[in-house]
Order: sequence, then C-alpha cells, then structure tokens
Amino acid sequence: MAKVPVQFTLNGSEKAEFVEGGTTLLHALRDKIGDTSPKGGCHQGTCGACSVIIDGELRLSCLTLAETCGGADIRTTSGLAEAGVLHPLQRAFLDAFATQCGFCTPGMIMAAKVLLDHTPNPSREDVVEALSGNICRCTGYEPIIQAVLTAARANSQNAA
Amino acid sequence: MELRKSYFADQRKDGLHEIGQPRPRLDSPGHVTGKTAYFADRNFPGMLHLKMVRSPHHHARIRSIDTSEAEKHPGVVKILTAKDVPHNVYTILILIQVGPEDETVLADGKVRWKGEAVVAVLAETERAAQEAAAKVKVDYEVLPAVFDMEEALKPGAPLVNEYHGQNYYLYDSGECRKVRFGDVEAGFAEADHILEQSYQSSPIEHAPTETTGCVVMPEGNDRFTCYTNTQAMFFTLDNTSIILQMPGSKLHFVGGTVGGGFGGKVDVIVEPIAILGAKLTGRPVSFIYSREEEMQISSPRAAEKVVIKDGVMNDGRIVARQVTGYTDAGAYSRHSPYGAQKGAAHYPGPYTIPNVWIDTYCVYTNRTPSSAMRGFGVTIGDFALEVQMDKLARLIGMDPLEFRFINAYRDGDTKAHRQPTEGAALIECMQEASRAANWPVAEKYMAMSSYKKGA
Amino acid sequence: MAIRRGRGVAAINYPTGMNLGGDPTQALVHSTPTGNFMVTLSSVDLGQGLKQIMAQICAETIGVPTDRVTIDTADTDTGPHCMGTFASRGTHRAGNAVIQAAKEARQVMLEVAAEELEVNASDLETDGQGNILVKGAPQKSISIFDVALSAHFKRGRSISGRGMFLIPRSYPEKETGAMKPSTCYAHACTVVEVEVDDETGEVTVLTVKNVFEIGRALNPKMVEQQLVGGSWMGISHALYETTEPYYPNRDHGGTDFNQYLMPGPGDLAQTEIIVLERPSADGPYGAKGPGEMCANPQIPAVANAVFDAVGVRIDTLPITPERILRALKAQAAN
Amino acid sequence: MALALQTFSTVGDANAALKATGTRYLGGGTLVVRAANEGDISVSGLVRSTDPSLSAIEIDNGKARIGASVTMAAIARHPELGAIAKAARAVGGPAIRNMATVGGNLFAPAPYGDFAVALLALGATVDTDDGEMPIEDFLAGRDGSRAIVTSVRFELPKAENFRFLKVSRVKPKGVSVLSIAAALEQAGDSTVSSVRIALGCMADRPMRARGAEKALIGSTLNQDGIAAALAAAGEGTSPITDPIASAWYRAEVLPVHLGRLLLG
Repeated sequence: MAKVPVQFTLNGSEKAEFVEGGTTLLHALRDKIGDTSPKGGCHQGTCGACSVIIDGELRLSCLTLAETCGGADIRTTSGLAEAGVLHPLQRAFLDAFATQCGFCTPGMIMAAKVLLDHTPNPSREDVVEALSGNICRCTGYEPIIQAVLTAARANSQNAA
Repeated sequence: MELRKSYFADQRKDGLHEIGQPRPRLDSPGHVTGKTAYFADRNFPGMLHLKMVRSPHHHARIRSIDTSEAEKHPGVVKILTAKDVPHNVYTILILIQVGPEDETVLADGKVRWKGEAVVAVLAETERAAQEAAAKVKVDYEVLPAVFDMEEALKPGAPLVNEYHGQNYYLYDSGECRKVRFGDVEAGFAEADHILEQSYQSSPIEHAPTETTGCVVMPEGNDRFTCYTNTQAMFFTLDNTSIILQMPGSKLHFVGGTVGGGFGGKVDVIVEPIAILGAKLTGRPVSFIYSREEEMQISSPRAAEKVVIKDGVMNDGRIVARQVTGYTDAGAYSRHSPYGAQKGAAHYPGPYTIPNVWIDTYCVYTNRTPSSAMRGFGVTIGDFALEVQMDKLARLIGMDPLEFRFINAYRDGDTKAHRQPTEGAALIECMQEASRAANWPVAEKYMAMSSYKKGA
Repeated sequence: MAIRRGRGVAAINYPTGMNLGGDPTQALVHSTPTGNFMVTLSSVDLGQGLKQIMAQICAETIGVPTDRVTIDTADTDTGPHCMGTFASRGTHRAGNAVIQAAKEARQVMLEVAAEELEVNASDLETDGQGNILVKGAPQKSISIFDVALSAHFKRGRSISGRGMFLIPRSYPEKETGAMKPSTCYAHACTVVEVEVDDETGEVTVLTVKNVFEIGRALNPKMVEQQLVGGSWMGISHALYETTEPYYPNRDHGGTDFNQYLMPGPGDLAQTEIIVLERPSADGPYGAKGPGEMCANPQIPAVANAVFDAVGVRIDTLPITPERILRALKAQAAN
Repeated sequence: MALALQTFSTVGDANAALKATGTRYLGGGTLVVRAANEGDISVSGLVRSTDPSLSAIEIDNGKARIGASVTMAAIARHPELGAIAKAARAVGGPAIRNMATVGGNLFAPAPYGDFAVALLALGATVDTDDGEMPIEDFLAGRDGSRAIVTSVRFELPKAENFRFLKVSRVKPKGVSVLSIAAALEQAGDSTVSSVRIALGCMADRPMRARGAEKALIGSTLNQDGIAAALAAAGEGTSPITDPIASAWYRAEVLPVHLGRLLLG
C-alpha cells in the first residue's frame, strides 16, 4: 500500500513518518510515533480525549488526517512538563484531585491549556465553555473546573 | 466535603497515621502527564485488528454464512465463525454455579438481538477488516421478536432463548426469587390506606471514556498475554479458559488500570475471541469496541419495572409492602439473574416493615443483553421505593422526611430476609440532611438513634 | 411561562460486597531488602483509586508511611486471586486481605526487630514513620530499614504475609428467601432542589445536599472525588440517560456522546457532601463500599422534587422534559 | 483499501477529482473523517483544496463573503461578524469549532447544522464551482450536489435585527432540540416590516417558518402581536425524532421558544 510522508513538530521536536493514506493524527501519534497521551475515546469527535494543540488551536486528533498536518506545530500533554517540572495545570489537577480514571485527563489539560494561553484570567463560565467538548464520566466536572481556575490564579500570581 | 465526626464518635478509632489522611494519589502524576499506560497504549508490530460482523435483526434464524468473498479481501488474515470456538455456548456465572450456559461467543444457527456477534474478521488494518466484514454474506430468516417484558411473559410469546425454555430465569425458588416475611395480606387488611404504584426505567450505558477492549500478544511458548480493561482478572481468565478449552496456565492477563468501568467491564466478551484469533494466526490481535459498540452492543444497565403495593397507617407506620420486580435481561443472562436476586435481598428498602412479600423476575427479551452497573439490582429499586415513600407520606398528610424516620430500620430490627440489622445509620443521615437542607423535623426525630433499642 | 421550584428527599442504604458473599480476594505482602513493602494483588483499579487505598491500608498496618508501599496488581502471573472490582467490594474485600497479609508480615518484622533489640516482640510498636520502638522506652528503637536488612542478610527471614478474605456464601431459602446478602451497609440521604419550566418541561437542578455514611473515609479526598462524581451520575441518571429513549421500542438508540445525554459542565448543581462514619464491624479500618450507593439517592430525590415543583409524578426514568410536558398537559386536560 | 487524500491548489481541479465514485470532499473532517472512522467504506477517496479564497472572510459595504473552509471559530472571533457570532458559537465545543467549516455545516443533517439555520434566515447565497444559488435551493438539492461549495454571501444584519436561539439538553455544548434564527426589521412604529425565520430540527434540514413570517408582518413584538405567528410556527414542519427528543416534543416547544426569542 502506498504510504504518505508526514512531517511536523511534536512538542518541539521534528517528527517524520510514513503513514497510510487516511491515517488520523491520533493514530499516527499513538501507533507510529509512540506518544500515547492523546486517547481514543470515541473516534467520532464527541469525547475530546484525543484533543491536541495544533498551531496554537485546540483540535481533535481523531478527526484530523495526519497528512494535513505537514509543517504543523503539535503539542500534546506528554510534552507539557518541562525537565520533569509539572506545568501549573498539571500541578493543579493533582492538588485538586481532579483525576480519577485519568483517561479524559490529557484531553482536558489540552483544552484548559489553550484557554489559559488566550485567557489568563478566565471566569468560571470561560472554563466551562473551554471544557465543554471533553467528556468526563468519573468526576462530575467540578474538581476539573476548580483545578483550571486554580492554575489560572497560580499563573497570574507568578506573572505579578 | 465535610466530615461530621460527632456522629458515632464512640465507635471510631481516630489518630491513625495513614488511614483517614488525604494522601495524594500515587497514580495521578501518570494521569496528568499522559504517561499512565492503559491496555490500548500497547502497540505490537504485526498486530491484527478484529472487527465483528453483527446481526442486523432482533431475532432471526441463520440459514447460511458465506465468508468466501471476505476471505479473499486484501489484508484479511483470518475469519472466525461459531465452529472455530471450542466451547461456544457459555455463561459468565457458571464459575459460581449459576447456569445454564445460554450465550454463544459467535452466533450459531440463530441470533437473538440486534448487534449480536456472528462472524469475526481479523485483518492487517481496521479498514481492511471493515471492508471484509461488509463482504460476509449471512442469510437470515427473520423471526418474531419480543421487546416488552410483560409481553415476553405471556403464553405464546416468541421464545427468546432456547437454553432457558421460557422467557424468564428459573431460580431454585421457581420463576422468581421470593422473600416472604410476616403475613402481607393481614397487613393490607389492617392498613388505613393501600397504595399500589408501578415504576419503570429504560436501559442506560456505563459510558466510560475508555471503551471495552483488549490487546493479545502470543508469547511464542503457547502462552498468550492479554492486556485488558476487564474489571475482574481471574473471572475473565477462567471463563476464557472454559470457552477456548485451554488450560488456564496458558493464559496471562495483565490489566488493572482502567479508563472507567462502572460495572460495564465485568462481562467476558472481547478477550476469548481475541485470544482465539491470536492463537489461530500466531499474531498479536487488537479487539477494541468502537464508541457505537460501547453504546449499543456492550451490556447496559437493565431496564426494570417495579410494582410496589403498600399498606400504611394514618400514624405513619408501613404495615405491609409487596414488591414485584422485573429485570429486563435482554437475550442472555450474563449477570442479570444475580441482579434480580440482589433486588430481592434489597427490598423493602432500609425500613422496618412487619409484613413483606417480594418477587423478583429476570426476564428475557430480544434486546442487547444487560448486565452489572453501579448500583446493580438496587438503583432502580431505590428510585421506586423512595418515590413511593414520598407518595405515601403525602397520602397520609405527613412530612416526607418525618415519615421516613417513623419507618427507618435500626440496630436489632429483623429484616425481611431475616438478618438482624447491624450498623444502621439511616436515621443519622436523615438528621444531618434535615440540618444541611434546612428541612426541619420534629425534635423527637432529631433525638432518635440507630443504636440498638434499649442499649 | 412559569419557573416552578420544588424540593425532594430520598434516603437509602446499600450493601457492601458481592450479594450473598462467596467472593474471595487474596493478597500477598513482602518487604524489599531495605524495608519497602510490595503488595501483590489481582484487583483492578477502575479509576476510583484502589491502588492508593491499598497502599494506605498496608502502610497503616505495617507502620510505615504510604510512600514506602508499592502496589503490584492485576497481573495474573503474579497476583493472587481477586474476584474483581464490582459490587462495592474492592476496598472492603481487598482491604481486608491486605490487612491480614500485612499483619503477618508485620509480625515477622517485629520478631526480627525483637532479636535485634533483645526484647520480646510483644513489647514493640511502630511509630508510623518507619521505626520500631520499645513500648514505654521509645529511646530504644530500630528503623524498619535496618530490620529489613537484618531479616534479609543476617537472620534469613522473609518479612512477608498472606492475606485472604472470604465471606462464606449464603444460599437463599427457597420459600422464605431467608439469606445473608451482605455483612455491612452504607447509608445516604439526599435533598435536591429543582426548577421546572412548566412550558417546556426542562428541569434545572439547583442544589444537591448529600449526606453519606460510609463506615470510614480511608482517604477523605478520594472519598470526596467518588461522592461528587457519583452525585453527578445520579442526577444524570435521573434526568438524562437512556440507551433506548423510546423503550421498549428499540429505535433511536444513541451511538455517541452527542446523542447519549449526560449533564455537561454548564449543568452542574451546587453540590454539598457531608460524610458520617459508623465503622463497620468487618470492614478494613471500618470502611464500607461507597462507590455505588453514592449515585442512587439523587434519582428519587429529583423525581420527588419535580412533583413538589409542578405536581406531576414521573414514574418512568429518565425524567425527560417530554415526560414532564406530557404529564403537565394531561394534568391541565383533567 | 486505504483512504487516499488528494490535495489541489485550485477548486476547479478538486472539483474534477470529486467526480470519481467513492470520493468526498474533506472540509474540517468532522463529518467525513468520522464516517470513515466508523467504518463507512463507501468513502474510498478524499479531496480537498488549499485555494486561499476558501479560507477568506471579506466584508465590503455591509456585505459578507465567507469562504467555505472558514471555521466556526474564525467566524465567532471576527470583529465584523459579531451579529452572527452566536450562531457560530452554537456549533460543537471549542475543538469542533476550530475544525467545522461553513461549507460542511451546509451539509450537516439534523440535529446538526445550526449555522446553516442562521444562513437560511439571512437569506444567504451559496456559491459553488458550478455557480451560485439561493441557500434554500441549495439545501433542497444538497443530497445530490457534487459541486464544491466555495463561499456563502449575505447582507450583514444589524446585531439587533438578528436573533438566534439553540435549545439543547446539555450545556453549554449539546446538540439541538431545535434551533431558531430570525432576521427581522421593524418599521418606525415598531411593527415588523420584514422577517425571515429559519428552523433547525423541524425537518431533516433547515427550513423557513413561512407561516410565522407571514403572520408577523405588520405586527408588534408583544404577547398579543406574536400570537398568530406562534400558532403558525409549526406549519409545514415535520420535526425529527432522535435520541435527543421526539417529533412531538419538538413540535410542542417550538412556539414556546419562538415566542421567547421574539419577545426576549
């Protein structure tokens, strides 16, 4: 079968792979490159577990074809901690006990990251809207909302 | 959250070092960094993908299955039908002697619900498996189906499952599990009011964010490692051993880190057929439910119908309660006979009632087999019981919360199943709810205690 | 148009563990040469945090901090039998097995320490920080690190233990149903406030006040996680969820998270959780199983609140806007 | 066979490639990649075009031209499209809005296609590689359409003249029980001088509420003034039944929600 070359930056490092035509970015990241932090919860675009950041925008990797990502800057949750130091969002999720089974967590963190990148001091409503494409079945959402608000406060205190 | 330490302080040992401490979860760092390994995070070279050909009919005879075109499809490695499964008819609870075996791994001669697995296709890619699955030809003779539990229990209804011979599970106690305590008819005769009401639910889905699935790796020494998100490792291993007629020593299951279960991953569905595929091809096999399969193919919580007839006195005492519960098992037992049994044990709820009559039925219909879910056998019963309690209170003009105090079970009370009540705390929960919700009740109720009367 | 407000209450209990018993769980505990402890199980963590709780239970029993305990679970080549994680049995059954295994290991540990300190093992106690002290003479002590080294390299002892927990199976009497379904029960009482739009049947849950009695909150933050999530699921079950919206008609079953309805982050009620602890006689440190029952009382409480608000009884789940609207129209017609 | 994606710099070339059987146009992927993921093997090839005009938003003299590849997020944040931002924000969650396109929304079956409901109320013109047509005609013939949509054009409403409501069970992101868009102008005496009302979920695709429109002309937006329009709201509708709601429920609450939108 004919394979297609794809080349992009993942969490700052260059990646080049040959994939089958029609391969989703989710599949390429997980099964070709070995970054399993995006999760395949539905492959329908309805759960958000596969959320990644492409060129600064939140996207669903399950509905994005890898071959449309040539030259893109792709960020995933596995690349968020720097030199072993957790990102404030990751720290806030830990402290708020905002993870249970953990399957939705990487996608939630991606959604929250994009929010805080654009809106450093979000309202609760902003957070709710930002997380609205991500399904969590364990927590009832409240601890996750609180974690994002806490991370935002921590960020703004650091900036001050 | 608030811990109210004032209740039961005499029974609790405080001052422990680790217990009662809000220690951080040791698994959370893996969750927030995306490093936690779930079963599907293992990817092996040469892995095959399993897709199921499923019944489009609710009830049908299978006249023939033709896989010849599918076998020729590029990328197809193996196609499995019922004849390939060594012990094709099974039931999960046979391990604890709850039979009969009533379900096929792959349909043999008949399908009993829309979505039932008929043919398994193993191919190099998911796409090739999907394309080949579309080429499998199954010739069906559609049979009349039954979806309504009451219809299913009527004489002359289509027979859902021949392994049972009737559309209900036959307990050692007969067509239903029974509890008989006191004299319910005498209770009704003495009651000031009688209220009979019917409650109904529809099936619901566990909807974990991670769908059911497994990845199987042949170890090369006639053993197979199965990475799975089952909720019960040995339950799955032992049932697989029976289905595949393979010694348990050949099976190695690895799991324990699951993306949500809620009871939906206690059925043994994906592992046996995936291991069979790995055995017959010598290749790693992945069988992961699509979200659509998780929603409509995996077992839901059963629909239930609950009929409650109560006799109540004007002073608030419930003197008789008769409950008839129906659990819609769908086409196969799975855990439903256990669930209906659990319901029988749960009624009449956390209340002390002198005359109780319980019948719980496990009914077969032509729908997706139901199984365990969070609150199994109890959740819908509690809905029915507690709405009934509200209606009874209003019927006799009493505050619904006070009405519950009057009937609440306490230490030493004998339950309908004849066990003495121990460790009750319903009254204290209601007292605290009264305070928290600013729903005042009479002082005598706030002075009550669950502790053994007279003690 | 009118938005009508109502409140409802429900009280429940829930059995811990597999109904009728007969559901074994076993555990093995051993120390490493430097006094860290390994708990080997085949129990499954579904996200509720079983691994963490088993670590805390083992740590408490042995007398070390929780971070000195590692959980190795759910590998059938190494883990002893567990019936599975379901029926609110994980903490209760596996916890008891871990306690038993840890007690056996602790006894060996104390015996080795006794030899090192030249006292009787029965005179020793642990400080929870990783040290073994002589009761009444705490200046005479030895670290568990040194005890483990001694056991491994000097005394030839295995600081290890086996644990098993099995409640004998009960068989219901055929005619009367006499049986022993469970050994302990958790309890709850929930009060829910709702608003109902009487023109559309839409329900908004305003507040949910839950009181749960769960035996013992082994880790209060994890208990809170489960209770908050469970309360949300109960509301979801009451008002939203169904795989067969037109049951018993089989058509229009949802196949994705757009069609299978659950409350979103914009639908959250103000939720309060209060926990009472009446330790169970046979629970690990008194714990019962809170995992399932925490999602039950909200369902009838919502149904009762809807009645309180608009005077119609919806006796069929889920309590959809359509069912409410139909009932309101029927009520108006009468 | 693997799913082959062909990328063309011009719409014309892409359109030519789209004629091959089993080929579908790849916009944001929210419909077609999902279908492929779910095992729809009728799709064997995908075509897309990177023509920059497809991604352009042009506003000129009160007229808007939005390229078919423009996403809902791009519309929602565009400073001059504030009047219709609400309709764009009604689509999906944030990630979906970064992917879902105007062109794709025109093809989305009910209960999806909320933005197309807005476009219908705006009386948009749909441009395809084969020419232009009124959105109503386009929607009616969309099942057989093989020409790539290149853009939609419409006259920008004043914010106060455009109303949009999406009713969903799940908040803030849920699919529609129904959606309503109304483009409405009032004369000096506050009576309605012109109105277009479009409905989502009241048929298998967006439709006009012509009965309600007719009844509104010349009336005042108060309880009595809109009564006739509400009574006529359901004319010609055949609401869908799906897991979200039944046709009965949708029909029952349509006048309620239309009334709230008109009076709100």
